[in-house]
Amino acid sequence: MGIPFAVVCLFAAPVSALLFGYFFLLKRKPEWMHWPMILSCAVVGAAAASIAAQVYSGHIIDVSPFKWMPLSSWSISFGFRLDGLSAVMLCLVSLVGGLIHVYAGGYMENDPAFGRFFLAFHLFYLSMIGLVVANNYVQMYLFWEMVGLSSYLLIGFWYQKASARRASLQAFFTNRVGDIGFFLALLILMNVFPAAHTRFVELFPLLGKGSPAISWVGWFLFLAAIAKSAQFPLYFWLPDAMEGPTPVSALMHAATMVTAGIFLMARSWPLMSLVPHLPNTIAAVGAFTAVFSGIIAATRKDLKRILAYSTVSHLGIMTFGLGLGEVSSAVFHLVTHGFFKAALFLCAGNIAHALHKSTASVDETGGLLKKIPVTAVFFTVAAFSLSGIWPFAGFYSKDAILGAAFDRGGWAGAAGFAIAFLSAFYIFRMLFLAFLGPRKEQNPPEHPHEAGPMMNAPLFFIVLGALGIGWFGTEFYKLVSSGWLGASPMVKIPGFDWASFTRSTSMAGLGILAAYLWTMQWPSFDWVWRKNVPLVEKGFDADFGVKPMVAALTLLVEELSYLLGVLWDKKTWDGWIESMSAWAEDAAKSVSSLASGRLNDSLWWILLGGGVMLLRLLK
Amino acid sequence: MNYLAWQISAALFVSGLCAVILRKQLLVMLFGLEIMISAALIALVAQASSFQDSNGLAAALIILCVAAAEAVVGLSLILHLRKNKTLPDTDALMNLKG
Amino acid sequence: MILTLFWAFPIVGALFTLFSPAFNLRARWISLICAAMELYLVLEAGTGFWGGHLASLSEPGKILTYGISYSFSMDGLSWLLCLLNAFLTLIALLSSWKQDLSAGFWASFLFLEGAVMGVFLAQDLFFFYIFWEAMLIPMFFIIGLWGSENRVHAAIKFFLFTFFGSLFLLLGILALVVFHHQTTGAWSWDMNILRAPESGLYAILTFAAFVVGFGVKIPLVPIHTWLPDAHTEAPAAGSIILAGVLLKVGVYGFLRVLLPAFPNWGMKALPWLGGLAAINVIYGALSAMAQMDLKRLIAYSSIAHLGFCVLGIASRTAQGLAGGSLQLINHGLTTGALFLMVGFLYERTHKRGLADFGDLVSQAPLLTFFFGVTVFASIGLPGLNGFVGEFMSLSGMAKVSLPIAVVGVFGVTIAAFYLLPAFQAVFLGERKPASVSSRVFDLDFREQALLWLLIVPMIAIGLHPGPLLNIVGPAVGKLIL
Amino acid sequence: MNPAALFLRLAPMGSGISLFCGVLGVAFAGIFKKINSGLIRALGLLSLALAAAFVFAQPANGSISALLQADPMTKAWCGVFYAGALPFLIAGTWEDEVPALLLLGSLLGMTLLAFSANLLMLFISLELLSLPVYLLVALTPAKGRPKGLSFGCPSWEAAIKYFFAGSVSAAFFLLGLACHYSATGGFAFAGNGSFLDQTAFTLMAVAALFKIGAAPWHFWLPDVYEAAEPMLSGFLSTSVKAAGVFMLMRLGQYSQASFISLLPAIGALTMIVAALAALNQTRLQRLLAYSSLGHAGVLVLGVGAWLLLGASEKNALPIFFYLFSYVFMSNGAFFFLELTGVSEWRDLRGLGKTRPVLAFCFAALALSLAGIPPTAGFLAKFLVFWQVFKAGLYVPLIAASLATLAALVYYLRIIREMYLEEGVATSKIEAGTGMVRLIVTLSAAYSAVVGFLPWILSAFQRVLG
Repeated sequence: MGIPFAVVCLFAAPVSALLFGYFFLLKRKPEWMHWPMILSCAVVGAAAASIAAQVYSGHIIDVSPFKWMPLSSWSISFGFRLDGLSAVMLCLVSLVGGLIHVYAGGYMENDPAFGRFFLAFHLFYLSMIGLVVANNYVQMYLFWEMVGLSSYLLIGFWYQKASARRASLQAFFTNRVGDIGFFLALLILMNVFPAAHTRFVELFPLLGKGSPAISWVGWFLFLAAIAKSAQFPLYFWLPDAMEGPTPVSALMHAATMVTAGIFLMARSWPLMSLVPHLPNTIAAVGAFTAVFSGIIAATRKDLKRILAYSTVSHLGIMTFGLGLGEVSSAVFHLVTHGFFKAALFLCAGNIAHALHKSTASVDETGGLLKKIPVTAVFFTVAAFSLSGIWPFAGFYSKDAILGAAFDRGGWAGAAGFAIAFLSAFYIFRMLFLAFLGPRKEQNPPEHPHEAGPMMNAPLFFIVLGALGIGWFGTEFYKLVSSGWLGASPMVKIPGFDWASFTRSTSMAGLGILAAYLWTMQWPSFDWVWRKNVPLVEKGFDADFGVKPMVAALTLLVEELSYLLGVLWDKKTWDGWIESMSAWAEDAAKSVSSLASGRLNDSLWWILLGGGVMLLRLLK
Repeated sequence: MNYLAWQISAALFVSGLCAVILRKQLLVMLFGLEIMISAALIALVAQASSFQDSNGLAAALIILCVAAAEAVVGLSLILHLRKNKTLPDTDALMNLKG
Repeated sequence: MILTLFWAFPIVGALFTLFSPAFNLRARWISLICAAMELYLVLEAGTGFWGGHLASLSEPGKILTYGISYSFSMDGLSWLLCLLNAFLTLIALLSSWKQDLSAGFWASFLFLEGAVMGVFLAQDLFFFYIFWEAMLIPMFFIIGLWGSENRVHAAIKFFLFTFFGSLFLLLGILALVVFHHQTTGAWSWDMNILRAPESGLYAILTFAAFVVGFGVKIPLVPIHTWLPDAHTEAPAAGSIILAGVLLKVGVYGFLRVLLPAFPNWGMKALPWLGGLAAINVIYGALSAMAQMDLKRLIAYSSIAHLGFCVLGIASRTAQGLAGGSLQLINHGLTTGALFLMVGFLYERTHKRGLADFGDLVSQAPLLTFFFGVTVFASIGLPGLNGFVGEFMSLSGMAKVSLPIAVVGVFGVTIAAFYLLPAFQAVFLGERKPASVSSRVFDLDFREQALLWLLIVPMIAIGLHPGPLLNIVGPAVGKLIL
Repeated sequence: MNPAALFLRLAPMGSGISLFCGVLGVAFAGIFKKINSGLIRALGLLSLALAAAFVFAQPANGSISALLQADPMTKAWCGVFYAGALPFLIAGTWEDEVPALLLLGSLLGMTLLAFSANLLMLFISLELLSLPVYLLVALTPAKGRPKGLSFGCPSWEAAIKYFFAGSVSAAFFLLGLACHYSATGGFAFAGNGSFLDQTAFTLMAVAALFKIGAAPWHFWLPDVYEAAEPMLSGFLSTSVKAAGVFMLMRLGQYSQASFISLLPAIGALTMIVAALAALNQTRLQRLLAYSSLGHAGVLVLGVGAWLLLGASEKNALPIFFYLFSYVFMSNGAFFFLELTGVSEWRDLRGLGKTRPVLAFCFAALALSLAGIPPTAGFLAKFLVFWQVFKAGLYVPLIAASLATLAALVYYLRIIREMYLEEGVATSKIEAGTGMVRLIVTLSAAYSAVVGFLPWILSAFQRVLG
């Protein structure tokens, strides 16, 4: 079976760009490193567009041309599946990712490690593309891990900072915990079905006949998604991952990495929806994460940190949506979120760039509207999109999820209300604090300036997406449901609906109003209140106790390893083994002392030995 | 079986053994050794006579010669160690040990 | 005769190297030429294994006495391991190229190479055992003569510990041979036909003797404590061979002697073997986390990685056996590379502690790159070689016993927990006093070339293990239960 | 009777007669004051060669006379006796005729022992081989030993201890002989299984174990081996010990006594005692003495297994090969001491650097004594262990294995001193004579390679039929 040329391009372009970059540019011309990468992004983007067009017209590609691990009786294949879901993801990744590449070309211009940055950055991009086009679980795991690796390299990009090193380790380790889930799911799947059936297209139709072990697979895949998509309680790595350069955060939050978990769940939904209690649990975890991190986002000062918690919150929304069975809506939200969150991050990058910092806190900003107006406009558009205000893109996707939540009622509905309110509140709080209000003069005084076209041009296109992508819901639905593997068809994305519009818009408006009052009218109230009740402030800082628990857990593992590796293994067990030589020496001394040298003594021994021999006769 | 001869022989053997093990004077130990050999010979001879077997008697003679040779060797070794007209005991022979 | 040449050539080469100073020849060159020729020999002889044209290559056996026969044979697995041996010996020799060492050093490695070749090729348990033990002597001298401060203690510990295991191995071998004699009335030492009794105390004790005998070499917890000491004190080249080749013979013994002797012992006996392996994985990983010495850390990581091999093999499934065997090669490459690089660091600074280094990337970016790739291969990142072996081993074990596989998966995870922090501490962390870090300079051409030689196969196996699996798969196929 | 017929009649006893003539020749040379080490050596070698030739030509077909018989074991063991004595005979100084006389006399005793057809002959030959050895120990003290405290040098002390231990055992043997005689009415080997006969064999076996030096009858052994000249220790630990083993095998072959079942335990115990006691030694010669004791343990263990397996002469191969290889290993190691004159193991320090060839030889010998493949010591020990396993003696075998492990510690200590430790010992290493050096080298060469040549076993097997 031949591989379509477009699919070849998806891999060939990034791989050749990476090889060319590493072997030719890295030493000689690192400052040109972004060009092959951007070129590769263009190729991939074109390939993705053509694939999407093909899929849109109903031509699904599913080929397994290679064997990765072949044995005569057991083998893992390597192939590609391009159906609606992967086409959507592919478009998102290639488009947003490509634009962020361009942006990064400007943002990282003066970094001494420019070349290394783009190599890792493009590897990240490649991994994500590989992830979304995988046609079986094992191959997906390969790219899943490579995504983790590249995020490790990028979060720790400024490895000179201890915090960056720590954050990168934390991200990798937390993901690794999730990977246990993925790995176990793989093992169980291959245990239940023949290995070849890790291919989705063969696997999903078999599920009805599967054993109860399949529910374990569902739960383990969910664990993997929790870690990758930063759901409670494994979310804490994502805010810390802000240590990387801003384009990295943008890419990670918008297009790659965290979306991988949502993608995994969407991909496995035919499996996960069969597992008893799992969808409800997913919804609950998602809702809790959304609300929980929304609250924390509303209390943070660092711009990127606010956005990070906001991402966690929105991932929670997507998970919530998935749990409610709204797969298409959740994926749609993934796409719109990709655009507006990328826009927000790049705006935050612009702010940091303007202030010549790697990241900025709300204490250092304020009144930036006049200094960098273009960024301010972009930010505002993205913020409206995030809040879910009609007719911005965020409205369409979020509303579909919230609508389903309201329909479900009960705790889901309540969570929906809270989410709508909180998102609007924290993002507008950030917007007001950053762009409006008084400009606090810094020491030494800096001269904020607008970023160059290399940064603003891609930003513009992303903002355009954040504004208008929501208008193509119907087309999106047609695309994403093409080649859907689930037994039941996808739920259609609802169109414009006055009832839910009223509910969500009113909550969002309420949030915006609250944010305005909180920051502009009574700015002191926020800080005064938190200063007077230190416990609350501490609670916010500690993510309500999650951070100390993580620290305690880390310490526990370290202590355990010390106990085993040093106290037990080296000191006790090996010490005991080594003490055998001392025993032997003691024994040698006593044996040796038997040979007293006196003739009579040795003759006594003769008698003893002879006696024993003779006694033996009696038996 | 000549029980009397065997009893005498056993008593002699044990007393010889006691002499060898318990006494420290080398010469006395050598005597003990000879007593042990003699004890065995007595048993042999007694048995041979009760079997009416000349082979046994001849063997006893040969063994007697061998025992004599042994005594010669022992005596020569012991007498060589004599110093100031005192004969050595095992206390003096504790140089090699451990 | 070609197979005899495989083991005899390095030994003759070793003798030649040893006496070369007497003829005013450069010992290191002699040894290098011999090692290169040996590598060529092995490569040349085994080309048929690629693509599966050749199932095995054997010499007609010659019965000598008491059923002891001089017979050698090579199938795909043996060939790969021989290749690994020849390859790593070459790397090890080149790794110490710039050091001022006596002829004995170079000769020891060739001697060791020959002995290990013998282990991988012998079909007769008597010769297997002789080669098995003959490995000890050169390694003893390599550690004891050219190691670091505490070398003598480590060398003696190594020798006694492994000899302890060998005694049990001997008992196991005798048990098989005597049982064969009792049932058939004929003496045979051929590992292909010897079988243990189906059940009973005799069988259990035989099995246990082999597990102890091979387990010391692997090493299996709790008889592993020689390994960290030996690794820590051995010279870099010695560590490369010790980890890359010598640890493999234990697992090879499992594959060639133990499992064929117990053709039906699947679920009955092997779950506890699998359990032992799982303990190995977790124990090695957790202990490695607490180590502050790079070589010690890698040594414990070897314990964990070899645990995966045993895990796969114990499952006696197609994928487990193939994966476990492949993992032998993988571990040889990755751990060999790690020790090689730690050796480079030690050569430059005479330090090994994690706390002694920091921020080496600014001085040695290439070294950092290579170390990073190797660390990720060792962690089991898909796309690099470690993953393939671990995944196949674990999926084999999952088929037999899911709980043990689950423990193994945790081990995969923890691998990151000790290797990455170490990597960060040494290469990325805070800069340590200039006296140490400033002595680190980046790799020269020879060192780069050595590392590329190790890293390219790592990536190649990770992405396309097919050819190797085609070689090892049939070789271990008959052990599938 | 014409000379040809006389020769044919005497031929079966030719080996004994040759040695006897050798004794006479040396004695006459002494009487006529023609003492010359070359002459003595030539006479000795000639008689030994003749004896060996006669043994070689001897058909192994059973009874020769009332007192003598020849079977495959006889020939094999004569080979071991002569091979064990040969290095001493070649390399000894022989300034005086008496030691040579004693050596040849002892060899005569051994030959008769191997040929003896009944217990009386066994006893006589036992005494004949032992008495000269007691005197030899007294007359050839080790070089460099401190002269004795009050009564002569330690070699006399050792000789006295040896004499008493040996004579008490001879007395035991004699008592056993008497019991055997009264139980069966003769001196033939074959017993009748009565209680008295079993007692007889047990008493005689004690005497044999004595000769071998099995624990707990071993206390004389380290003292004697330490105090004697190293070359003599080599002879004692090979030929004389082989004689003890032969006795034990002969007794066991014919008895139905239950002491056989104790032999494996005794062997293992001996190995453990030897391994542990050797750990505590600093003097190399005493260390080697204990090492020799350990090998005695292996032999006793092997004899036990052999007896339990039916005591056929064919099966004696492991013990025979062990003894034969041990001739090289032990003589080589003791001759190394003779050659270099080292006394403490610390004197070996740095020998690997100062005298690489010598050090290599000693290392090979030590590894061979330890039983590490691919040395001859391994092959020998392996064969014995195999037989022990075949006999189902698992517990003694495991104990023996652990004792081997413990013994390895002190062998490794030797190698460690020679190669691994920094610095060089200050004491002077003597050059030694060419012959001694040759013997050390040949022994080391044999030890180093034979383990890898198991096909030579078939040659040994052919000797045993």
